[in-house]
Amino acid sequence: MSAAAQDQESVVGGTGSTDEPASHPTWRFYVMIGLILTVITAAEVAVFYIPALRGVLVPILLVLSGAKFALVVMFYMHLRFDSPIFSGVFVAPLLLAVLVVVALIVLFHVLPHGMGTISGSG
Amino acid sequence: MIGAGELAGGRGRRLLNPIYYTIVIVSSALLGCGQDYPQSTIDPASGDFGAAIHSLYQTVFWWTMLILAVVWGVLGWVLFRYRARPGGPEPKRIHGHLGLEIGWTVGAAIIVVLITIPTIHTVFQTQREAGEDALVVEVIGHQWWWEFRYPEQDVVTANELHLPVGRQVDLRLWSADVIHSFWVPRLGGKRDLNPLVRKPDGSLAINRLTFTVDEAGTFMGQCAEFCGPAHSLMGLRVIAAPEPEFEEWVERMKTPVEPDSGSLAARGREVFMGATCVACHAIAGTNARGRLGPDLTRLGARTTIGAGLLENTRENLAAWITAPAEFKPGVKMPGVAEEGGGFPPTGLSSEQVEAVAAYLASLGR
Amino acid sequence: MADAIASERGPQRAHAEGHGAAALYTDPGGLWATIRGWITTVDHKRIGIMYASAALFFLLVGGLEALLIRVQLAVPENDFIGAETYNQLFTMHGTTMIFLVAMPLAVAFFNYIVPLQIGARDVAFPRLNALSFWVFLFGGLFLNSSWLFGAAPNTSWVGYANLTSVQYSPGLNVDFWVIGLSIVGISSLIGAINFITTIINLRAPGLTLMRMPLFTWMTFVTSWILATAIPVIAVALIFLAADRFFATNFFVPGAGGDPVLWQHLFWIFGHPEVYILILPSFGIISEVVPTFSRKPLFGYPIVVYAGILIGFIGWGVWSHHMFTTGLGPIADSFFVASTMIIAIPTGVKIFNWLATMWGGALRFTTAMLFAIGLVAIFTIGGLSGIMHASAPVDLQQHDSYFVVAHFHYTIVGGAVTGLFAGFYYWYPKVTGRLMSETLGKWHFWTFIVGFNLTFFPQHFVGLFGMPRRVFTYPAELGLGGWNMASTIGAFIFGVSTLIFVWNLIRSARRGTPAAANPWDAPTLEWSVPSPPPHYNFAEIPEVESRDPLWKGAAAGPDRAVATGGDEPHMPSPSAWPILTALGISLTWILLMARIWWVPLIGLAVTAVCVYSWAFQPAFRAES
Amino acid sequence: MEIAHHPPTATGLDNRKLGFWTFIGSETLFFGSLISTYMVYKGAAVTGPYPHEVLNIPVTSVSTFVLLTSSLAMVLALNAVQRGSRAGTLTWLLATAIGGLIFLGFQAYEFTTFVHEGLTIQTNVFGSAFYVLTGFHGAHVSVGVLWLLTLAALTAMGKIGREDSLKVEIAGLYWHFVDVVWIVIFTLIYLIP
Repeated sequence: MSAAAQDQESVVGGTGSTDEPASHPTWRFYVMIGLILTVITAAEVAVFYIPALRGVLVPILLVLSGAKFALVVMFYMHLRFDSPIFSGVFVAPLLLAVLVVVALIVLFHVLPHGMGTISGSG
Repeated sequence: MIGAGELAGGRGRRLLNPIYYTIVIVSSALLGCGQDYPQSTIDPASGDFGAAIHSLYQTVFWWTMLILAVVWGVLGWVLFRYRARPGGPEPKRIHGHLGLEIGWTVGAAIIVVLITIPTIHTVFQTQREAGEDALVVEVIGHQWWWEFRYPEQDVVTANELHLPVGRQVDLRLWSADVIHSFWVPRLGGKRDLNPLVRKPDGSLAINRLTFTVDEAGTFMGQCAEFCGPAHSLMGLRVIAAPEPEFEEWVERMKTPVEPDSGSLAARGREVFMGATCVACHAIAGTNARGRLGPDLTRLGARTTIGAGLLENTRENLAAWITAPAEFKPGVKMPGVAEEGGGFPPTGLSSEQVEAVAAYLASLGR
Repeated sequence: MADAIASERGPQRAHAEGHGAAALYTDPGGLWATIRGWITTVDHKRIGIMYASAALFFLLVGGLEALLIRVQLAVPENDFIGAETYNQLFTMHGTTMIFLVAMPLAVAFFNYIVPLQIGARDVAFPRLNALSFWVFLFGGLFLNSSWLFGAAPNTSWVGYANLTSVQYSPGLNVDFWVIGLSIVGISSLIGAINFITTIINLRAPGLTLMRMPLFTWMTFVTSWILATAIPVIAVALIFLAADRFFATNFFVPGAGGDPVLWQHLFWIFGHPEVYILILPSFGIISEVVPTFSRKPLFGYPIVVYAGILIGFIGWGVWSHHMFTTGLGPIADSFFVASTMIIAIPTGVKIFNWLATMWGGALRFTTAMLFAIGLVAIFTIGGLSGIMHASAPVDLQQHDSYFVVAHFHYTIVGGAVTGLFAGFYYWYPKVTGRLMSETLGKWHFWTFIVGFNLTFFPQHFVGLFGMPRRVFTYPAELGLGGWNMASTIGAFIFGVSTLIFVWNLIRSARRGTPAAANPWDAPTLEWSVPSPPPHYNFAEIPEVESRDPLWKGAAAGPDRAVATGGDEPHMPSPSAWPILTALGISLTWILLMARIWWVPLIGLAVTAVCVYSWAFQPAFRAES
Repeated sequence: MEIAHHPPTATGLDNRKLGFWTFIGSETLFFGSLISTYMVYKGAAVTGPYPHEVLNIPVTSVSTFVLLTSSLAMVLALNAVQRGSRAGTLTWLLATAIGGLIFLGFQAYEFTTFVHEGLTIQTNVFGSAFYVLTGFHGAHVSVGVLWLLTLAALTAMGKIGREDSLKVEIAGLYWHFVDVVWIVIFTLIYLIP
């Protein structure tokens, strides 16, 4: 265990200190996040079964799951309270990953390759 | 946009083409002789597609030469002027100069824009839709030969693509097996032949290539995407002829050839129709309707056999039928004594082979 | 000249001799102890040397393959080797040179130099570092073992689907390729994470990001590209392996699979890969040029930002390898534009190097000659790159010998030339002796002649219509003369490489002894003796500028060497990295059994090793 | 694994944690590529069964809920180890691992059902992309379960104390990452038609 890590320990693991309340969330806080996550999941499934929302299903689902993703990463993985360097080494590749997903969807579904078509039976 | 008028007289234009001129002079000096390059990309004498690319190439070429001259010029000067000399002064340790750096960044950006604009213009120009009256040809790649179908003319041929001069052609390209690439450098750039893949709407994606040939002649090309053992031996030829001649060719393709009865060719025909040949090959007007191998209609009129591999003579035909794998590694056609493409050896005697060769050669008349 | 520099620094010689290479690179107890010492080592310097040695071995293998290729192509319609052997040769040549030579050579420099440049005693994870090396070595050996079975990969280094499917490539060839590359990829990924952590975390006090040496910066950018691009090719290889071993349909057109997806995934990795190859060399010459110009790098921040920008934009250009695929004019135009943009930071770097030399006092050591060679030759490769960034022009040049000329000008003329510069530059640091400048000059000039004679004609060969990856070409194409010139050049190039290897071997024993800082270079690695003690720095230096040794502020040799029993406690050797590497390799290799549970044996071996590793303390009390 | 006698790191951050975050960053590209492939092949299957015929939303909602809850257990384990509560650490670590096992059980059930309905990894591109994507996710969960059980065993033996909380924290980072990947998979693969 390096000295640095031990220093960290005293910040993250310390009890009773009140000067930086955000850096050591209590278990109640975690449970609350858990409840929110559950509610969002329930909402996602509910939205899926509501015929009236068919048209806007995709954006709603993307927003909801994005929210869940952010909650877990920010609070359970502590990025919200931790060094911005951790956020950097995670978010930069994450953006590339999103770029790859979006680019490939565009390249195959919006601008599909092939400059012409023949009928499916051929 | 390059009009047809500007494209006439390819040979004359070649002399006005500075890049071609320079390289040929240099190469002649180095290699000791004048040299002709039938597959040259910088001598696209014969079509709008090739000419559009070439004109863009010249723009890019001269920009890059300018950059090269600047970089090498500065480098040469620096190496000469600032070499360490005994007793020379200690260099001033400057760390940079913002103005200069912005200067060459902006300079590079301007050149890049000047290249990008004509590039994108040409991208759209060379990928435009073919006109209504364009000649449609389906180009299908196989390991390792080319199938050409003319749906409107109801003609199928292989390895030699006949096109009319002056009429736009609309090639529809796909592959029956792995990816190939259609490339006839003097007519323009290449385009891949992809295996048929279903698009989300249920249709099958194919590629297209549109151009007009402006000069009669034979143009060499070959597959440009590595496609397995005999990739190097997947040649093709484009034979461009004036429209009437092209129409004549179409008519000939639709007229069956009957060998004289009692001739060697007639015996060959009998052997051919009774052997495994017909499982793969088709000859218009006969019972041979196989589709796995090249269509042999009017084979005798082709200049080469085996996808540009051998000159089309009776001897070569016989040698090819006897042992095709000797000429083309991995070939799917069985020989007399070797299996091929999952088919057993044909087991033909040498007399039978001679007869078949005579029959195929006779299909040219 | 170099000798004069070495003897100028007389006072430092004592330290150099006290820590001779022999003492550092052998272990007390004889040959077996030394061998054990090397295979269990976790010292970044030894690992760096092993990376370089393995990569140089593969360089000779890949070079031999190249010569056989050139003999076959020397004259038209040649029958020296058949199509099948030829296809195996060019596939293995490309795969070997990229994955087993250029990348690991750069990694060798990362290993040896980066910790020294940032004032660290080792990398962040010394045992993982050893694991990276062994996984790489086993992957490389496995790939090459295919020659013994006569089944070397034969579908080109890009392995385009669906030619690689079982239907069209039923033999073991593609199995070797997909498994070998997967193993090597794991190595790169582990290494990348290690270097990212090392560079962020182990910098000496005062060594802020904007004071980091350029080579360390480019290592950092390269590691990021590796960490993000390798997973993409890993997924593509997993699909291919699944198609071949478990009959899935990822690239089977008849079942709805699309071979074009392979091209996208491959090039999403493959284009950043180009920058993985070139950026380390950009870093090396950004060290060499200032040192031998006796001037700091001109516009340091711009060069750093340009490097980062190249790494980032490199992610948005991949489909310029696919202009003939038929993506349509909109996608083509997008990738034209993004590719053109990336030319700007690259050009900026070239001008910054020129400006660094401007007004300097240039010393033409062999290292400097290779750095200048990079500027001159890489420019040609960059400019031909602009030509086929222009999509319609690329329709003529794609998959022709013009492209072969282009990427050899960038990868050999750029990446390898930079690596050569690095060898001449840092060799004295590693061995305590200078490489022979006489042999070095022979190496350089034969390289310039051989390289250009080989590859310059290939521009013409391509423009005159010769496709790449062909084992033969008809005489009527008129290309025999150009190809013969190319072949002669290749042999000169071969001789040049042998001179280099001979220089490496000979100078280790007979080179002029080198002082700590034989070139009067400005960065931290030159503050410690040559070769450095196994703990690098007795006392971690404090850094106050970009050129600490020129400012005279950094640690001198007296602080660099510990006296008596004061040596820093370093991590202990471990056999688990090499054993874990065996387990990982075995897992992949056993896929070839084509029985679903057999690879689990390898997985079990790996699991046992990982557990043993995890419970073995990194530091043990010294016995 | 960091060098014990190395001076404090340049950033003050622990090497292991930084290295692990970098690894997670790299993993986003791995799963990103797998997910892209699934999306690219959406609608490309030539023969059935098709996704809407086999995917079972209610069952998967439950398994998603279980996995999310296990993430909660994971942070509570970290909370416990940081407070120095051995019993709490052990309890929550085991709870997390059990959550993971239940999730894997659901996945095993799902895979078997699909195979019975005629969808194997070889049936069509949907099958190939689906099984490889969810299979790799499942493999990650399995590794996580082994890791958690190992930590639980060490805790039971008294070998994980407050000073070792980083070990639990890193295992937690891994676990939560596997969880967020599932959040994306659940939405993109199961819910979006």
